[in-house]
Amino acid sequence: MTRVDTFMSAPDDRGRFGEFGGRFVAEALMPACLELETAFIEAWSDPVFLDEYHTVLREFGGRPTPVTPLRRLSALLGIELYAKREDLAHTGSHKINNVVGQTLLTKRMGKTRVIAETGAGQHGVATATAAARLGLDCTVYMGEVDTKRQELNVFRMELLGATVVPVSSGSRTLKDAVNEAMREWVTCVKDTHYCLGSVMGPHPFPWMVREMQSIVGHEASQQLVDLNVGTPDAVVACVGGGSNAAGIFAGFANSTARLIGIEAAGGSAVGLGSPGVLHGMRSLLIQDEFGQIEEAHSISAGLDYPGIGPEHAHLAATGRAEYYPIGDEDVLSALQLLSEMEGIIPALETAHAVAWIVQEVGKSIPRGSSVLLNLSGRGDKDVAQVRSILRAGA
Amino acid sequence: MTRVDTFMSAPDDRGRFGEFGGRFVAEALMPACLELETAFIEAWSDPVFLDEYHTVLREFGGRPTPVTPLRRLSALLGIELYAKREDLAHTGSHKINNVVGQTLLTKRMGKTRVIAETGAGQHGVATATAAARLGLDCTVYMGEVDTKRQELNVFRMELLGATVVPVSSGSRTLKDAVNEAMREWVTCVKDTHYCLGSVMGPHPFPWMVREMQSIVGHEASQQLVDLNVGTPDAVVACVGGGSNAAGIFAGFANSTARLIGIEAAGGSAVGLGSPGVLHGMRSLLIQDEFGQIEEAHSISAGLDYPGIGPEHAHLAATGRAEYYPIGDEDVLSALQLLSEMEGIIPALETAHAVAWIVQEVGKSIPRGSSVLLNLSGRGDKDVAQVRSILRAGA
Amino acid sequence: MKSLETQLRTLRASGRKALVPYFVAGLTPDWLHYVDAAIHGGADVIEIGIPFSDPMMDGVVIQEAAMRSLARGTTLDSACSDLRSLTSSVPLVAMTYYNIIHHYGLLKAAGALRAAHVTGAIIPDLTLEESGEWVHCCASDDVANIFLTAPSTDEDRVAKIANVCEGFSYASARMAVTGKSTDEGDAHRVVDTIRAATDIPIYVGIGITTPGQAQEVSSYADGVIVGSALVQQILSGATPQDIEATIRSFRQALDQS
Amino acid sequence: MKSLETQLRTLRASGRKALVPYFVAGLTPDWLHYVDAAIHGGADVIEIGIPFSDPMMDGVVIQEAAMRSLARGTTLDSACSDLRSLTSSVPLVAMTYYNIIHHYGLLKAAGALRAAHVTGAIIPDLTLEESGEWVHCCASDDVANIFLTAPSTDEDRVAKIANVCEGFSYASARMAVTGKSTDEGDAHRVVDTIRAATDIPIYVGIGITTPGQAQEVSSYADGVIVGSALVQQILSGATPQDIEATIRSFRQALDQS
Ligand SMILES: Cc1ncc(COP(=O)(O)O)c(C=O)c1O
Ligand SMILES: Cc1ncc(COP(=O)(O)O)c(C=O)c1O
Repeated sequence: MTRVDTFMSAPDDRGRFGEFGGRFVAEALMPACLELETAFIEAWSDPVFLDEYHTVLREFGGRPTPVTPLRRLSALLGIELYAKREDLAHTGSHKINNVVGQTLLTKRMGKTRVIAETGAGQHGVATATAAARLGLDCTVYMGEVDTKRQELNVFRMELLGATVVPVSSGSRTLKDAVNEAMREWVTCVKDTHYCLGSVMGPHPFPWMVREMQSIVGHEASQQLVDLNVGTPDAVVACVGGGSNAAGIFAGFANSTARLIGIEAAGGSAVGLGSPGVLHGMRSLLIQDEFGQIEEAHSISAGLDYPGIGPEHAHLAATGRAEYYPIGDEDVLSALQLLSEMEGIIPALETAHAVAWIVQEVGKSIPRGSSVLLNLSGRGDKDVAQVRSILRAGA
Repeated sequence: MTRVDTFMSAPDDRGRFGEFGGRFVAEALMPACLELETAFIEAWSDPVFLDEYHTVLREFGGRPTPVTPLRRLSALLGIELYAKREDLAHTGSHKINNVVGQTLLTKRMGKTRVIAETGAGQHGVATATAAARLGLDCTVYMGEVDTKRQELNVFRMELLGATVVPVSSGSRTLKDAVNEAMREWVTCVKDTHYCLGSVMGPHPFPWMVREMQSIVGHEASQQLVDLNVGTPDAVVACVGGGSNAAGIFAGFANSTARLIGIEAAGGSAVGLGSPGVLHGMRSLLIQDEFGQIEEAHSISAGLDYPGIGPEHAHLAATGRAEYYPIGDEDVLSALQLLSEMEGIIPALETAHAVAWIVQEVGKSIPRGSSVLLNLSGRGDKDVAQVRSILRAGA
Repeated sequence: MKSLETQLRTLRASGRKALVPYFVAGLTPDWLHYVDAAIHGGADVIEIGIPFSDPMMDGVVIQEAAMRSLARGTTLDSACSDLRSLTSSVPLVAMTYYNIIHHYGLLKAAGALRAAHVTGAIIPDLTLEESGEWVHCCASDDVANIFLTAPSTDEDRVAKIANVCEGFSYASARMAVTGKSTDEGDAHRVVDTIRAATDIPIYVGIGITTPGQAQEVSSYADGVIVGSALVQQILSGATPQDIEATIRSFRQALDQS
Repeated sequence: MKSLETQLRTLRASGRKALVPYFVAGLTPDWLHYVDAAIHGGADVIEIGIPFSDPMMDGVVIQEAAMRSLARGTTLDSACSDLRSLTSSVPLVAMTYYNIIHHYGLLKAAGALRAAHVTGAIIPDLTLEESGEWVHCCASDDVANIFLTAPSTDEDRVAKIANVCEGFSYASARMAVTGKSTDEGDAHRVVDTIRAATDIPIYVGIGITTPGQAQEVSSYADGVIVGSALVQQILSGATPQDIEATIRSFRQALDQS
């Protein structure tokens, strides 16, 4: 099968990927979105900026992260399985790539403050981290339910000098944290950048975040060449908003590799959703018959989002990427399997991708295939939760 | 000041560094110690083994870890401060370097099982990790007090397939976990390697572990050259058993850099100790007037050890390295400072080294100095503890 | 020209400052009584909020009201069907988020609104750039597209927005979501900028809470929109009579300006 | 030849199998009564454990006893001073960890032991390679250096150890720390290997718990060391009379072999 060479290039002028994307925000935010678009386009073609971005990711962020051959699991499954180790990046996931880029851009735009939304706290901790490094003020919006579930991440952000604002509206989780951050951004857009955490939101965010995450895929494709694997048969990543998936897909978009995104069954915007408009973008959303957004449900806070980035909606629509759901039960055993066989405790989010691979080997993943797993984050943040679930189940 | 070129070379035949080191173990363990010495010497000069060790550390362990210029803290303090980022290594500290080496050696010796002691759980998790990767059986001895304080690390080890044995003898902490591991080793020495976690124990452990950690110093010295720093004025590391310090010192032993090890005030074997014999080695130990070993006391479990590696005792005796204590109070504010200024939450152990630097700038560290901090581990394991201390104090 | 705009231009020509209270459709079973009371009290246009699960441009008061209304089962259809029972001829303007009409179908939504005598629509998250299709759908149904202009909107954009805005121009008094405030914010500057670009009636909203503010604002604007202040009253248990009294006090303040 | 070895060779020549019970110095205020009782019961040598905070080669029973004794304030000095009050002529052998005598001063420690009528010393963490200085210190004081040989010790090492071992050779019955066991473990093989290298008396210890075991072992060894079994009894509240009875049962078993 040959692929055309146009996947994952820039969106159109309105920020559309096919019929998805665009900009649906308060007029008060439009100037900021336009300013950001211009600033990003300039910065992203400025060698000085790019050099700083890459230098910070190398010296501070721990890049490049390695690709690890998962030898024991490969032998068990009868495939050649490789993991791109975003768990080794600073703060424990791919999130750092995006926040390093966006905070540098914040400084370049002459802004002195960032705000961010966070679900479980990963993006919030990453943002607070990158902001601390540059001495930017940082406020993180987090659903009240999540601040309680993830007290330690709240404290981590505070240690990093950030202010965490519990959001008590709506379902008091990630979706509402985004709403609240957008509301807040309206009031302070002059000196404040909204450091969005995934490939979502109004243009240019989905594109910009994908670009800032594409370092994952570009590194990985070269590393697989160095490992004599070449182009893998499949690239598999979990999908919440879709930033780690977009990042790794970007390195293989114009290759023959199957691109596979794994959603939480209870937050599967591709499986359960329909086109809609939320958080500044037109994408696939889980909504009721009246267009009211529904709450997503997943064991993993990072996949607990009723939407998906617009570019993924487009990749799904065109068939260039495939998206499948995985239920909570399979996730836990996948997490245990990877831990025991390879000495890597993955994040619950990542474990979705592992679970799908385990399930599909011998089915849609023929034995002998080479598969690249994006190991988007480490499971340290999740062990308390996993422990209490396993204890309760035992 | 010129230095002679003999620091941190191999110990003598009996495993002595000056008057420290040696082998003080049950006769039952002597053959294993001798076997290990031979195996290590062979492996460590075998390019195939070394290549595997380096490959695993690169592909799996996340090496090389970067050196990060700490720009904001440097500006604040008026020095040039750099951090060697062992917090970015797999499992979150330098401990992985040692366990990767020792587990590979275990396999090479034809043994199928490792045992280890652990205090807070860092070395236990690292050992379980490296053992999982190779499919080795793994049992970790951990003081009962510590298994309760560090439940999540116990669970982490279990996830990684290890068995954790709570040790209820003595003070039920790290020192007793070592005793118990040694007792256990006697019974299974044939198929089991004791994967000791620091530069301590009977010969060849102190030497072998230092060699396996010296990659930290060798990387760092080259990285400082690449950053145009050259030889730093001082290299500062925290010291529990002394493995991260030994690792980074090894890269600068024969340079003009001051080598500075920071102990917990309540576990300062150099400051409070006297020569003695424990855990297979002659070194400096905190002991009472009758030679009974005293319990160390530190806010950080990883420094909560009444001894120090014998090579450090020797470096202290010769004056090549300096050792200073830091009290618990200063550690917390140093942890907060590094987090807020640089976006890196260090381990409590590491924060001792940070605290000392902050305290000494303008005193024994003249302004304008270049200082390399060994950032031995990340603070994620400690945030719950730090939070409850800060809350209690507020 | 859409009929709403013709009406509002006539109103302005008469020298009367427009008073536009905002109500959340379906907030209470008797929510239309509040609308009636407002009309009795002297409202010139009624803005009807059709609730959305994720009201990104609303402050806590209207969020709370939206959640209560949704919990009562309010939908675009139920709101329209309620509105059809209104007998007054005071113009109605709907306010909702884009996903509601996007999901309903744009053309169908415009028709449903119009059938409920709604002659204008405010979709605060529908940017100028994305509005083409909706503008097109509204055209056939005589529903006016009302756009907001914010203090951050530059002259160029003000002009472009003015170009497509129908009925009235919604001048946002401040960089904020809906909610209560005590000053006029940036309203004067925003109104002047819009005025330089168009002669459409200009109404100021976002944070207009007191008759005093309303009076001040109406010295340069053609009308005021009062939202959270009223919704807050209703949430706190006010009766339609209370609302009528509030509206009367705004009416008096505007008439004295 | 150290006097201990002379005595033990004579004992062996007499055809009597040596019975060596182990007691923890200072475990109870009346600990010497247990020693006396053992002597009455037929012990040939008494092994006295001087407690150390980190008894790496001891199992749970002796660990527990050591902790209790330390909590009572036992020191090398207090142990020696207690021992000086013993009147029996049965040889005494000290067992302790190297740090205790290292800290005390090797020469001084040897002197203190000898002054307390201790004529042998077992330092289980003092390897052959590290033992030179201590061996030297003991020489002048007629304290015999007793070394352990383990099942893992190869022939070469057995020979080297045999070369410097004085008094008796301590054959470890198994790869384990002190504690209770029910079989003879590797004792036969270890004894044979040592025997091939030296004609010093060879006593078997580590896990000898029952008279039956003792009898079996004594068919090839010259004596047995009984530790944890006795200490366990004392920890459980046994009286000196109880201990005497236990010792008698071992004595009988050995005498019948
Ligand atoms: C480790 C990890 N993986 C994946 C995700 C999902 O986000 P995204 O789909 O944007 O990569 C998260 C979000 O918190 C995460 O922490
Ligand atoms: C992060 C970290 N640093 C330092 C230490 C102290 O050990 P060492 O002195 O062997 O480096 C530990 C021990 O657990 C640790 O976890």
